[in-house]
Amino acid sequence: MPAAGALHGAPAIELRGISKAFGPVQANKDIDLVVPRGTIHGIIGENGAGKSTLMSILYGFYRPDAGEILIGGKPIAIADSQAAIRAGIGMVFQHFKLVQNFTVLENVILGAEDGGLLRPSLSRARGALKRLASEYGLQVDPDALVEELSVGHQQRVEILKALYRQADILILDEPTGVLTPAEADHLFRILRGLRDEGKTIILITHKLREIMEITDNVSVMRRGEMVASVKTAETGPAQLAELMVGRKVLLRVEKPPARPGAPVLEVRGLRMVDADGVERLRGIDLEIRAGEILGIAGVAGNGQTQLLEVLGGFPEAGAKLQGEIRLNGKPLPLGGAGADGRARRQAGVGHVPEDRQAEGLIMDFTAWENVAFGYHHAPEFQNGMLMDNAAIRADAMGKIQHFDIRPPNPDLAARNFSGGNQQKIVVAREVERNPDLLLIGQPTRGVDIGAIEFIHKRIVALRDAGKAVLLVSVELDEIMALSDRIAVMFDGRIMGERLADEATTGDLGCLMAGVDPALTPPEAAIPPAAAPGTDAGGGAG
Amino acid sequence: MPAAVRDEPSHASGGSIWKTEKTEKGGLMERMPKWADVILTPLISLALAFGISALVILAIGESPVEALKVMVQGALGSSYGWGFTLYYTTNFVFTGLAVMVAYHAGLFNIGGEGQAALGGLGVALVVLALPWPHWALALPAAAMGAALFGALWALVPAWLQARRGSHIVITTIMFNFIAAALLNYVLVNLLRPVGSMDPASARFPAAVHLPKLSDMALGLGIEWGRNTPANVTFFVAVAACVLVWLLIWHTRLGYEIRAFGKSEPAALYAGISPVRITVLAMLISGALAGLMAINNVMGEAERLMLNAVEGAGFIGIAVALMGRNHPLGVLLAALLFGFLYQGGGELALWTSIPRELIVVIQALVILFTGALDNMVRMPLERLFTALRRKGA
Amino acid sequence: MDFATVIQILDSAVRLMTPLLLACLAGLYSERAGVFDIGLEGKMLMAAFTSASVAYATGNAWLGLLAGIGGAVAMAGLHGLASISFRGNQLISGVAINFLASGLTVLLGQKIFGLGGRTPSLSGAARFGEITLPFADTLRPVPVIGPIYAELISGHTILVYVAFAMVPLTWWVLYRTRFGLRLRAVGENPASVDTAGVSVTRLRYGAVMICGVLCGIAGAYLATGISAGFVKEMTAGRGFIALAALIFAKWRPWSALFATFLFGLMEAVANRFPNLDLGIITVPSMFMNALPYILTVIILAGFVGRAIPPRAGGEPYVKER
Amino acid sequence: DPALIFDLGGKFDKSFNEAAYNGAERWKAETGGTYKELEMQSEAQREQALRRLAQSGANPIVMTGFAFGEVLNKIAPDYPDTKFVIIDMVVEQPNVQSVVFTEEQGSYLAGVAAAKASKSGTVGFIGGMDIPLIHKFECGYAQGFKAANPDGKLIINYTGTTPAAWNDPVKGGELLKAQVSQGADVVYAAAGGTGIGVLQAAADAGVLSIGVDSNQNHLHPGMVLTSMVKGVDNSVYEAFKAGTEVEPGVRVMDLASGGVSLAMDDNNKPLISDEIAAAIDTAAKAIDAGEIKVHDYMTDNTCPVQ
Ligand SMILES: Nc1ncnc2c1ncn2[C@@H]1O[C@H](COP(=O)(O)OP(=O)(O)OP(=O)(O)O)[C@@H](O)[C@H]1O
Ligand SMILES: Nc1ncnc2c1ncn2[C@@H]1O[C@H](COP(=O)(O)OP(=O)(O)OP(=O)(O)O)[C@@H](O)[C@H]1O
Ligand SMILES: [Mg+2]
Ligand SMILES: [Mg+2]
Repeated sequence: MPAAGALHGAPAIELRGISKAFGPVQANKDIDLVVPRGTIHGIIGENGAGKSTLMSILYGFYRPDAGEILIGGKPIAIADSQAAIRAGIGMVFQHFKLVQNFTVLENVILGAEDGGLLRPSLSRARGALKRLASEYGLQVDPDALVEELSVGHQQRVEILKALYRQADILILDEPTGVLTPAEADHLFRILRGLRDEGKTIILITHKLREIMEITDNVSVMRRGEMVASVKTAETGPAQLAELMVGRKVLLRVEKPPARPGAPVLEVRGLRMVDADGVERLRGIDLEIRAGEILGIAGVAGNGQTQLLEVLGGFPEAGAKLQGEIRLNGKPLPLGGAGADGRARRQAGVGHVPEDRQAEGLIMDFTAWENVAFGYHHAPEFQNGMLMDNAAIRADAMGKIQHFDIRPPNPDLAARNFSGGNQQKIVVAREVERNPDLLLIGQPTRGVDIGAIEFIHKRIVALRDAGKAVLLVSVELDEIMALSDRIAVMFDGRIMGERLADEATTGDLGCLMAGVDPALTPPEAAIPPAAAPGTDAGGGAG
Repeated sequence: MPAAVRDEPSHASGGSIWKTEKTEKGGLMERMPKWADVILTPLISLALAFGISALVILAIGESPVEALKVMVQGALGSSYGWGFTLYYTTNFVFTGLAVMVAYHAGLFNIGGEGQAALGGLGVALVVLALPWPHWALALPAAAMGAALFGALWALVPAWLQARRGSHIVITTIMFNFIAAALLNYVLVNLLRPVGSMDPASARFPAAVHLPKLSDMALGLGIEWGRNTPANVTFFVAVAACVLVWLLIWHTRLGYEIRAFGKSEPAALYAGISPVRITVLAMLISGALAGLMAINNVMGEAERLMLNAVEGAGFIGIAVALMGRNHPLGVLLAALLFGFLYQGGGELALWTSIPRELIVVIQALVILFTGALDNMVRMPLERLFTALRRKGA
Repeated sequence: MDFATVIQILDSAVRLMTPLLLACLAGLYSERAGVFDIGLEGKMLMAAFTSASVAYATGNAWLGLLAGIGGAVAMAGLHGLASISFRGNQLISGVAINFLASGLTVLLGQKIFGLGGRTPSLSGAARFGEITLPFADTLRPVPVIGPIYAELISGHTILVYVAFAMVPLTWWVLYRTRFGLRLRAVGENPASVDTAGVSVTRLRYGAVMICGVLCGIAGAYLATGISAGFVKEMTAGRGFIALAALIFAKWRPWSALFATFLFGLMEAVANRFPNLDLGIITVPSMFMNALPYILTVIILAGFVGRAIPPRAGGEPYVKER
Repeated sequence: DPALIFDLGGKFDKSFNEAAYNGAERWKAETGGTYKELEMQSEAQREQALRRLAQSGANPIVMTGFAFGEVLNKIAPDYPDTKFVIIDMVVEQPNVQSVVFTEEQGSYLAGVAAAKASKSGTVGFIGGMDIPLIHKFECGYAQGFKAANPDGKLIINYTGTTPAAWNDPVKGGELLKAQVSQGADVVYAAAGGTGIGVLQAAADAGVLSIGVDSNQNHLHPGMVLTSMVKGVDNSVYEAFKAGTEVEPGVRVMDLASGGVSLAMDDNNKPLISDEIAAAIDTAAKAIDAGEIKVHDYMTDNTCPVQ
């Protein structure tokens, strides 16, 4: 409902003294927040600071224990999400609330149907989506199944859901965590457009660059409290980081120049056809030397996941593989016995998977049990026929201290750690074993800057200890900051390689779009329009 | 898969329908003390179940006090009662452990009934095939036979699930029926002594009769539970609890079973083979169910009869779930069901209360302690949080 | 096997599949909404008892049906209370309901009728009679179509037609109505429904109640349609077979029709050919009795792929822990 | 006081447990005495129940069902002063009376009646759980039927292999319909609670049925041809009446002694034509006189006909 009846000049949102406890955990403490109409308001804070909780309260998902919410200057009771929707609030959750096996259209109308029958709702929504698509550049195929969409597109669906409900206030919880830079840029263009239309937007993010780039005001949360609210123009990344974490944070990765040694990983002509017959890897050639970080950039879904999985020893069931992988000069089997995760670990491959919750951790296991996950056959964890749980616990305690995992309680289930700390558990497990080769995917997705700083340091330290690192990330910033060499993947191929100090964003961006100005393979399907072909520098390998 | 709030978009769902991993409690700080959760909640739930049972007894015109007295007296009030209670407990421990092991692997084994029946066949074949000189030799052999047959009966569903994706719940249900048919055929046509009316095998030779707990007590000079069926298998059951506990929480296989049961994608990442775990977990599960046969077939009936399992396979489901899939819990839940079974039997035997009342009481106990536990827990949590607030 | 035999076997299959189909669709609603239900058996049993009792007392099958629905819905309410309101373990709750129905029916039956849990036999209007469809007798002599219409299609109790009508109806509700959309959504991702401002609890209760109603019809069919009165444990495992069919059908209505038909057909065939003579050996009746189950396993292994359940199934919806 | 123990089926099984109960009730009504009764819950309780009753001084103790055989054999010597009566099983102990029935003879007569009453020449048999005891019924029935109609066709079904087979009227009804569709017009049901469904479906389908164990003619007057009655009630009644004077040894309750018989009453009078009655009578006399030897399936697990 547009803010027709709103008092003129009153802030779009005003929160007064919001408190919320989950059992003994005080997630929000006496929080005040004012968001003027037609602005983009950023909220930052460490993992677990209470940002999502606060927004969920505003959206009626949780009920506050105390406090008052004013929309357009008028106090309203938001008992459930229906009330919030009626008050013109829309929210895109950090973890999307989509029905995976529904079509886009079905997801959009869910809860906002016109009547008992679906047909009229569907056709109205189809029209509305067309209109929204052209207005904001939010194109999605309305008949596609959500599970078949990329995360970026799934997010568009979430935004479309809010807009379809005519949200006047849009809350986005870590929207860019899963987006590529291009997708993020696109999102920001949309957000600016919405703001210019007079809509109010709240944006939660861990990325200070985004805060600086797009927000008008920014609020900082720490441990459930609102510690500051400032105009973005009057602050800077360093100050925000300090407000957030309570100490000074290094925002740049300090790394000495690389001193590459002998090749650790050599990949030749690696091909993979998945169970559906789709060729995911189309002949990958790679080499990583000791003491070197190779970054793989690329838009999500171009084979990076499959590359990591094949190297890590667990390609999807039914996949067909071809090619050659050598580790320290010795060939690794591609399939069959000896090609599973366990054998890879024994051969000296560490692996931080892209999806820590689904793959890297058993969420219901305790932290100490997770510290042995994948290494539960390691000799030092055995005690005769049995597992030496005491040894595993001791090992876990060491890692918890070393990595400053919080809370430092090894008996807590993994699911009760914040995302950043979950990630630290995985990184600690894989890095502390000093693998010859570390595969690491999306190391800092959704992780707060304090933890990012730490994880980056560990990766660089491993490199400096003479190990090889294969880094896959959709964060171009991260790739550029950490890598010694950068390879760009597109459509199952390595489009090109650059030395990190010579690479530019524009150059990499071209490669990510499937265009290599230097060597254009004749068989590569290149959209002609997307071939500007400017930069020709860099050592292509 | 976690409910609601914490589902990452890419989090693949576990795969099988009964993969209902229990979400562990235990946030950063507990909402209430552990003792309240583990002891107080079940006790209150139990009290509620018995309260409602009392109402049912009143409704059919009998005296609940009298009924309770008969049950407690008959099941726990004498060594005699205990001799029966422990016998039933032993059965339920095995089937409960069987369900539990599979459950940890994310597999819902409803086939305990059939596996235990086949275990009986294994026992009978082993015992009748050779002239065993002494029970101490026959017991391990029969146990192996029981475990082997039970395991084999679980192998087919396991293999079909692992390789063909056939749902374990359907296949184990089907295998219960098939086991009944097979056993019927074998007993009637192959193992039944000619001229015997009873579709049952020949009586086992006296040499393989397992010592009853009462005999063992007598050996120690104690008069305990004369003529009760509880036998040496009870100790095997307790040992099985310990072994299963070691298996699940202290071996690599157990670790892998639990990991696989919680998350298949993660198991793959760690190099744990789904096929291997599915098959192994079901083999162990079937073997445990099969082992029940040394209690009821070798220890009690001393011959193989039709329907010797008498529903213990299904009670095992309740026992495992109520025992929170922990061997100690299974043991306690089995004891509770042993008590209900024996106490209820006494009730039916010596009062005019129909035996179906016991089924109702069992149902209420399962319902209140197993499914409606939060009805008790939620207010308790609120109480403790309030108390803590006040204290703080 | 001649044509008439085929018709007779199919006719028997139709009668045998009806309770399975109703129970299967009942489970479909519940499980599609994310509430697993292994208590179909108990609900059917309770319904069979209450319907037979009331039909006997009133002499009216329709009142019996109503009572059957009431009995099953009461059990469903219990399941809802445990698994929705109190976020209990859905499997345990289902097991408990099976036990409860098994005990209560006999206890009450004994108390009321004193026949050891049986109800007196029903007759006349206390049972659902067979309905002869229009022109059945006129068409009977027509070759092929005649027997199919007059014997296979016509001549069942009303509840059989209700069961078959439930299939397209369920499909339509599930895929063409707002309620169906929300129902499917709540079984896949309840948070999506919750954040859309729709009550997860209400939806799930709705589904569980529909499940109760359908189980009620199934139970009433057993006691007042296909037979004439209640006998203890008369469901004889049909709830579990229905559950198997539901998984077999991958939680889809038309497939449920097919799956339950297959079960009905296999039972009908086994009934008709109790000792299959294969020339060299005669398959003993015990194995013919087990044939439906053996064939199920084979079909499942050979032709049906992995069944993926509703994603949120079995898990209570918890917002705050 | 005397005591009566029912088998797992329970005292209201519409079959022989119920017959035993009726016998005990008749004794109670006539003598005004009291008796103890027990229903089994599980296999393991048999011994418990017997011992407890014996210790409590009950005498005689009557139990129904072959399943008690093993246990009784074991415990009878422990209570030499107590008399035991077991029905449907032979236990050779000095203080045990074993009552067995020649079900094959009664079933033979049922087969004769069926053959005579059948117009189609096809009759059916529906058994409960597929166990030898029921084959004994089946075999006697088959012999009688074949004797009366050598070219006739007999269709045999068993309900199942689990205890559920005794309580599945739906399946019973379906089996009946399957048999009717194959031409059967008289069907003999030896299937406990399942039989209720058979008799019902037969009445619905307009064919004749034959009840078992107790007189079931009244269930569907005019539609139940007859019932093969086992005099379990009489045995219990007599044992109770004899009290501690129960004669040990084997009592064979056969046709001659009235232990098994076909029920004739007003309900089935219109169905039993003179011809049928005569045929039954002749057969019964021939059996009594030993001219016809009805083979007992249990002796060698085979049946001479079919
Ligand atoms: N559903 C829940 N149940 C119980 N406690 C919760 C729940 N969600 C959050 N919490 C608690 O509330 C606190 C704040 O969590 P919240 O999700 O709001 O953090 P956040 O600032 O969004 O973190 P992140 O940056 O990782 O997304 C957490 O530390 C946690 O203890
Ligand atoms: N059920 C829960 N019980 C206790 N704490 C919880 C629960 N759910 C979430 N939390 C807490 O909430 C905090 C943040 O959770 P949130 O759901 O926002 O995810 P996150 O893992 O931090 O995500 P991301 O890394 O993507 O930002 C964590 O500190 C965690 O401890
Ligand atoms: Mg958050
Ligand atoms: Mg988070």
